[in-house]
Amino acid sequence: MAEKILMKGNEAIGEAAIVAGCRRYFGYPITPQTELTEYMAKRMPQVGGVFLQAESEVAAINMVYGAAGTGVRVMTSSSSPGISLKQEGISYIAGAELPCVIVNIMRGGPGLGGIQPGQADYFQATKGGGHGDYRNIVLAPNSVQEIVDMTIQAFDLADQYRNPVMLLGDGALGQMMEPVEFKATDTVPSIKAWAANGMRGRTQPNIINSLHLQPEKLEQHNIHLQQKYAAIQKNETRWEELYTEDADLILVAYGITSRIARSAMEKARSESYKVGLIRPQTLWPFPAAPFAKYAKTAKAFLAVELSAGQMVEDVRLAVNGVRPVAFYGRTGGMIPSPKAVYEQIVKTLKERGGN
Amino acid sequence: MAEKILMKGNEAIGEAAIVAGCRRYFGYPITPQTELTEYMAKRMPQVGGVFLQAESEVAAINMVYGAAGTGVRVMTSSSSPGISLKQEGISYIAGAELPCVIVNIMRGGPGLGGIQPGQADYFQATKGGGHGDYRNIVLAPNSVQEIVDMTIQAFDLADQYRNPVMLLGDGALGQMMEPVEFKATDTVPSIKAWAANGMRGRTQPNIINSLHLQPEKLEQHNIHLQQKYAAIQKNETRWEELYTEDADLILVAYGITSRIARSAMEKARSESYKVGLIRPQTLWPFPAAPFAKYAKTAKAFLAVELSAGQMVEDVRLAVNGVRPVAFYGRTGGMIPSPKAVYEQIVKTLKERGGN
Amino acid sequence: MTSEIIMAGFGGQGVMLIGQLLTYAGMLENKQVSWIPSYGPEMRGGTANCSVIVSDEPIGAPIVTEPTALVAMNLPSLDKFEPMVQPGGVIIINSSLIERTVARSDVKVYQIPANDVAAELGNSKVANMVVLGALIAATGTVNSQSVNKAFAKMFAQKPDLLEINERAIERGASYIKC
Amino acid sequence: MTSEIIMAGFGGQGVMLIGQLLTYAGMLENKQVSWIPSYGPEMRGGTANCSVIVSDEPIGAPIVTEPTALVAMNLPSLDKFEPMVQPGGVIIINSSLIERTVARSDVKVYQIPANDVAAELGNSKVANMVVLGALIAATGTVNSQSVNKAFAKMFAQKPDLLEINERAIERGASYIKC
Amino acid sequence: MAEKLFSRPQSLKDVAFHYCPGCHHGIIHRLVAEVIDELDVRDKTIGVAPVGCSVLAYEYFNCDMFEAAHGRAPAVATGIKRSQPDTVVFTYQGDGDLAAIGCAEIVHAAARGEKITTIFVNNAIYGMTGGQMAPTSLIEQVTNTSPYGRNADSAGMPIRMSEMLATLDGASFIARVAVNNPANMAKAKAAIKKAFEIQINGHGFSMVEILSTCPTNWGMSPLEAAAWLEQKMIPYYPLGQFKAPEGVAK
Amino acid sequence: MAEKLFSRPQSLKDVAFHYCPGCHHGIIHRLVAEVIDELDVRDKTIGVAPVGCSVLAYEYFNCDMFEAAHGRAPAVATGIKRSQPDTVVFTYQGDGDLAAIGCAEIVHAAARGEKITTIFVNNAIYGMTGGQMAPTSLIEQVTNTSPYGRNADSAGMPIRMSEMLATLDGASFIARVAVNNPANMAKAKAAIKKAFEIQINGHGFSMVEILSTCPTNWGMSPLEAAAWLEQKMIPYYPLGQFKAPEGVAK
Amino acid sequence: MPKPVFNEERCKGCELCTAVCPKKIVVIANRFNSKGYKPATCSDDAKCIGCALCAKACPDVVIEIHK
Amino acid sequence: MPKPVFNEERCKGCELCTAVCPKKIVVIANRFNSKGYKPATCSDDAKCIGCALCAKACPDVVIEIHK
Ligand SMILES: Cc1ncc(C[n+]2csc(CCOP(=O)(O)OP(=O)(O)O)c2C)c(N)n1
Ligand SMILES: Cc1ncc(C[n+]2csc(CCOP(=O)(O)OP(=O)(O)O)c2C)c(N)n1
Ligand code: SF4
Ligand code: SF4
Ligand code: SF4
Ligand code: SF4
Ligand code: SF4
Ligand code: SF4
Ligand SMILES: [Mg+2]
Ligand SMILES: [Mg+2]
Repeated sequence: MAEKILMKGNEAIGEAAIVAGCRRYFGYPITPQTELTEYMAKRMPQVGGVFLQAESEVAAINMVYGAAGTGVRVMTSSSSPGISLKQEGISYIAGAELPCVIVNIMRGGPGLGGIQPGQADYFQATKGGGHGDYRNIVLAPNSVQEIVDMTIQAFDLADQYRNPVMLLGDGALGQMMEPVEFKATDTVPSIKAWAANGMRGRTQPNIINSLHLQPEKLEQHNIHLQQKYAAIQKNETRWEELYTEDADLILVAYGITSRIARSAMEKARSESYKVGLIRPQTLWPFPAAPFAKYAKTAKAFLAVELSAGQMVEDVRLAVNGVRPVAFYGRTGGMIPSPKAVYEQIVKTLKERGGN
Repeated sequence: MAEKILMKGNEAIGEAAIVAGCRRYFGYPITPQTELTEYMAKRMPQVGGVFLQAESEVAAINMVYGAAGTGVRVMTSSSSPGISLKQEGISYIAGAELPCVIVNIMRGGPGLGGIQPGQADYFQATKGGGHGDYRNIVLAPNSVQEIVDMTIQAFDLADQYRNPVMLLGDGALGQMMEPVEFKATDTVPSIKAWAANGMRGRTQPNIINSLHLQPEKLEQHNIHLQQKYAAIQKNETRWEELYTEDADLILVAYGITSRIARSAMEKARSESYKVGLIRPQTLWPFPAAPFAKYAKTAKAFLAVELSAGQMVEDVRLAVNGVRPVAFYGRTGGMIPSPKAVYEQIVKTLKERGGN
Repeated sequence: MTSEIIMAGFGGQGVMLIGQLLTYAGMLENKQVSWIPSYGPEMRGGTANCSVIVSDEPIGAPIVTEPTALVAMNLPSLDKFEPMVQPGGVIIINSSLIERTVARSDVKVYQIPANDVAAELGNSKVANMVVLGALIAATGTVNSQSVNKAFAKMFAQKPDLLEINERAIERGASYIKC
Repeated sequence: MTSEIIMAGFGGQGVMLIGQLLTYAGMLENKQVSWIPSYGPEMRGGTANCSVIVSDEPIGAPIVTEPTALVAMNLPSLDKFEPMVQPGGVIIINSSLIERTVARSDVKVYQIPANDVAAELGNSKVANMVVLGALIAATGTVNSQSVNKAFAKMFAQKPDLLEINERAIERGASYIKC
Repeated sequence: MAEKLFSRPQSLKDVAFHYCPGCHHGIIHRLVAEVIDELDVRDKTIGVAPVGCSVLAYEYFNCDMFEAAHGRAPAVATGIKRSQPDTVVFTYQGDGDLAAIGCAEIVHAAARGEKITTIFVNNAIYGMTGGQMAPTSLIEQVTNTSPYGRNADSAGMPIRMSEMLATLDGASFIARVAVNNPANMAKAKAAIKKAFEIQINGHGFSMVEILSTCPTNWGMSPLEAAAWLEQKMIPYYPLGQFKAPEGVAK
Repeated sequence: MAEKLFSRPQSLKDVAFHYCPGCHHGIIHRLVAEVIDELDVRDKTIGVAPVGCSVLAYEYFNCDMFEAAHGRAPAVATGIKRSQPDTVVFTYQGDGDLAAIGCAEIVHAAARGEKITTIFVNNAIYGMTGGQMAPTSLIEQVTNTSPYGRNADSAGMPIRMSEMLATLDGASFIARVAVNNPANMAKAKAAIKKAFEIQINGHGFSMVEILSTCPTNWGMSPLEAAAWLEQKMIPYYPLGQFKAPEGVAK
Repeated sequence: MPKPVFNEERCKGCELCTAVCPKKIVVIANRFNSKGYKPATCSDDAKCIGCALCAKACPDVVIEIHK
Repeated sequence: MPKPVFNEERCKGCELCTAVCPKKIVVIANRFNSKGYKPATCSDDAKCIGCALCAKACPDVVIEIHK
């Protein structure tokens, strides 16, 4: 077993990427993810990799497009406003089916907003902030160890499905330190026969492209993408549940908020409230299954987010009207205390689940 | 009554903007909305306005930010990939609460995609393709006359709520010609005491800003925004319904697709299928009310889109599990014929409504 | 009544224009009208076509998929759109450029040597007006005065063009009458 | 047992570092640990603080809002965090810089003249280690050997610093014992 | 088969171009392909097509290709070259693509001395979208977005990208050429070859700006367009070499 | 109240700056404010603050202000000036803001001859985000994203923005100054004043690049930083006037 | 004997080749190809000196020069 | 008699003013202001020639020069 080391979330992403075989990083500084950019600046030369500070987020995502198209593992990272700038590029990457990892360590918005933690880019990440019908695989870790594991997994998923994978965290996750272990991975770099890395004896040129001028062809391409997305939904949906079996109220939260929710839940349990927690680990594909299941047993759901209410829509879609779904959110970088969430639990149970 | 003239959708937007008092336009060419940019190049100098071809969509949206902040009516326009590039800027405009009109004449995606009509930017427009919790008011006309009326309305709504308003059309609407009338407007340019247009004797400087470094302040700002959005939902939700009262199946479609759906519905009615249509005219705020109402009487809903299924999520949220919601979509610039939609109607009625 | 018409030809043959004229004329007759081009990659050099609807009812889908009438200015257009025409519909063929006729027997077909007529009239550019004349005569979608009025409006700055265009329309119509 | 500690002071007083050392030490004792800074606009020049949790159970929220112990290296930090400390909790005050003590009677308060002790030890930079020594002695969160081991790991390149830091920790702890 | 004095280069696929009659894009494609053939690097060449009339360049060049987002070809090329340093990477970009939306990307690729070669086709207009003003459109030039002629006061003066980029230390080779007559074509090909050689030899960024026609959107016959290029464009955009590493002949 | 030989300009609000001790941003703010006072245009001046350490400039300048997105101040200023042509519009931008992410916007504002004035604070680093490499960081300069020193081979050579922008016809006035000693400060103020006057007189784009310190992220005391600026920055970034309309003295 | 060989179906009748032939033997034919263009052709093979200027001027790589 | 007047609470002790005074009378005081900085001060008002160099060098506009 590897030794545990104490690491910041942001830096753990970087080291995990290196463990996953990522040797190309293109990024642009922005709080609260800058430590990751800086970590790559330090580490990439040490492992024979490429660190490049791009002139902008737009350039960085297009460098990723170029690198990914040649078949290498590649990553970029930013925070909310910078991720907005990448939306065209992400749509291109999805359209051209290139594997890459994009990290968003979210802060409060909208606009320049603030630099404290936020979760208000959920819609952007999961529904497609860029144009067209495409999906990112969105992973939402809630501890530094899970950051490590999911970062490695992100590269594998990206390669497997030829799809951008977004690691969605918030400023708190990026900044916090916890012990982590880097288990040796059995990652076998997949062979990418489609990569345009120079013909090198191949007889047919490879082309990386998202243009399909004939609507018939573009529709075919979209159908192909939708089939791929369906396969991802089928195979890659992940979540964690705690105390759900007997719960009257099920909390729903991801990332840092899920830990606050867990603390609140434990407090509630200790006072005999039957509270459980579903923590989506993949935000897209969203884990609808457990909601369908527990909508039969729980009396209500309570989504907790650092936003004005985004994931809660997916919860509502999953619960599909069978039970009430309540929402509690803080914005602007404010982080609710476990106590505040506990109070919401009590309140919701009274209002909705109590009958 | 003004004389009717025959106009292309794209050009009608331009003329309507001028009628609404818009004298600043910043844009960048892209198919299939370029006629609008070109129209403004021709017309703005004639009416003493400013036409500026920006160096990019990113620059254009930030010019809009500057112009809007000084209190003038201003517009930009683009199509899907260009709109993706504007996402950071739109989030800033929403955060700084600036009124402006943004036109998206959608094409097929993702990526470079194609140049034929699409409706796959629905999520981006309505859920916030940029970062943070914000909302655009999204208007969806379905005829050239409505393009005119809604463009004018867009400027009024933008001013009234200090919010970006997006006019969301598709390539077909932009390209088609229909007779239009420009009714004299009673638009009274609102007084914008907040505008930063030079102090000119004012004692306190005005500041246009979206930064709030203190999380408490940023949260307050977000609460204020959410209250504003709630007011918009309350006051500005618009839709059209046809034959809904007795309908077994209610079609849901916006923009060009709603006209195809209407033709299909008429064919179905002529064969005694009880089919109705709800056409959202505002996509955000989405008209949930009629769905709640007809979920009691209709047997099923069928959303028709030029996408792989985006608006259908809002339909599902509005129907809230009470009735099945089916979906029929074409992508990539393919446009279904009324006949194809008619076949979907028959199929859906058999499968879902026929119980 | 609802006329749903596709007009198609090479770029440069003026099919977009006659589509707009027909639409305008319909508007002048207080009918519901719509015009929509097919735009796209084939725009450059390739074929061009537009959909026109003239109707007494509000217009649903503006893109015509089952035309009541087709104007084919060149062979690829005829090949592409002939099968879509509704039974009982009208097909106007520019026989100056299209040698074949139509195999279907359930449609009315008119072969108009549009380029030749235009050349006779002394202006090769009015071939499109010739077929437009034929079309309105064959379908009765609008009357020719409306088209002339529409032309006068759309080309208000070029009144000298009016006469030759009127004559081209007449000549086109004459192929239907006889 | 779960220790939830806030450490706060001016930027430059080394509160982030002692927070990390404590966290590291907890990890070496095979406990669950987390450290999180408050970052933000006040970073530059202003005050800095971090949350440390050392626990036998998996850690929920890493941001401490009801600390079981507080280290206050300067007055603004004491002002800000004093009210949040849980009844029965511990407050370590750097009495070299903070003149006042605590009004609450439901907490254990230790006043440590950390800067003075550091000066005595001949290195003004170890004031933070002095309070860390006091903290672990007062709370028993980890033992001092673990902190020393953590220090040795984190500053593997600077072994000469080890001794003075160990002494600073001892001196800090001695204030609790007596 | 008869021996040939002149035939299609191997680096160009045997398919018809979609370009308008007389458009210089086709000539430029051929020259680039000839250079790739002559340097015998097709097997390790990766091209980046732009958004612009040459958006389909990936269907023409017979080597690995990328379609880039509008303006971002230099960033894409950077990502490629940094991942595959032993390849020969070129971008092919129009004036809207390179000088307008992609301005930051080309400046920074040049500043970084990115080891790529840029073929910059300056036709003073946005061809693909149907004839709008480009940053390089001439003063008084009538386009669909400068219907009254480009006005310096509101639209500024046309940008001379070669001169601007030549101020950057990272730019190794910058030249402006044209393909409007046989003599210029020969010089153009020589410049393209130098630019590729400079990349292959490990120098920094190289760019060849090629003045080009757009008969369609200029509203001229191909021969008129070639004459307009000679009479109007070359005087404002002087041909020549603006930057070269020491030891590379003018 | 005693008469004053020197006091805070009216165009600067009476609030404390958040800048680090010894940071030149404060001096530059004061000079700009003094120029606004002297030209008596506060009432019609609109400033655009950047994203960077001076992100809060809107809290300091006592005139109407905009906070722009990172790099986009020139576009925002364009929107403002085109809407309110009788105002005096300036942008205040750092080197990351102007030379990196905002490169296209500044080039095009200059090329269009936009009638705005840009105050460009070049401190060879990203101050606000804690000390990363800027396009203007010097070769071998150690920053958090060039921890082994800036390497020309992978990060390119630092960009001299003034020299580059001076190649554009639309740029009316471009100068580089510093505020590291009283003599340079006087020249800096004179240049800022010229830049504003050129705007007021209806000429095109004007920019003053001001070499500035970042003691915090350079890891130096303010006095050491001022010396480093003199010894390292000025040799690479020569002070002087790179462009001026005819009739404007050097 | 050198001679220009035209891939007529690829020709777009742009006339660029006609302007550069030193022998003025490259001309536009009075017929259409299937794309609707009048293609270029050689009026007198015998006069060709094999300079390939016509081929190089052609944007559509229509012309080969055979030996 | 000119003299420099310091708004001590605004001073950040950066020392830039101390370096420019031709009379070397601007010095750092050995006390802290409430922000924790050691502020600049004038060691000898009488020597001041009112050149304002100290004031101009100050990034925080701490210094006024009174007549
Ligand atoms: C983000 C984005 N903006 C705009 C467009 C539309 N567009 C396509 S090509 C083009 C300009 C083409 O001009 P140029 O680069 O000069 O190439 P040319 O066609 O003249 O060869 C534009 C604006 C686009 N595809 N993507
Ligand atoms: C789109 C976007 N990208 C990145 C950032 C993060 N960011 C804030 S300021 C800054 C750079 C500041 O450097 P500079 O412009 O040189 O100004 P300075 O702080 O040195 O004065 C960056 C990268 C941001 N706010 N927005
Ligand atoms: S539009 Fe212009 S640039 Fe494009 S292919 Fe045609 S002639 Fe060439
Ligand atoms: S970080 Fe640097 S630029 Fe920013 S305020 Fe501090 S010294 Fe000035
Ligand atoms: S090869 Fe030379 S001489 Fe022969 S046809 Fe061509 S241009 Fe004329
Ligand atoms: S140059 Fe080529 S395309 Fe043009 S006419 Fe000659 S052979 Fe035909
Ligand atoms: S005004 Fe001049 S002499 Fe007086 S203290 Fe300041 S610098 Fe010294
Ligand atoms: S320059 Fe200003 S801030 Fe710095 S020490 Fe002098 S008075 Fe204080
Ligand atoms: Mg061009
Ligand atoms: Mg800087």
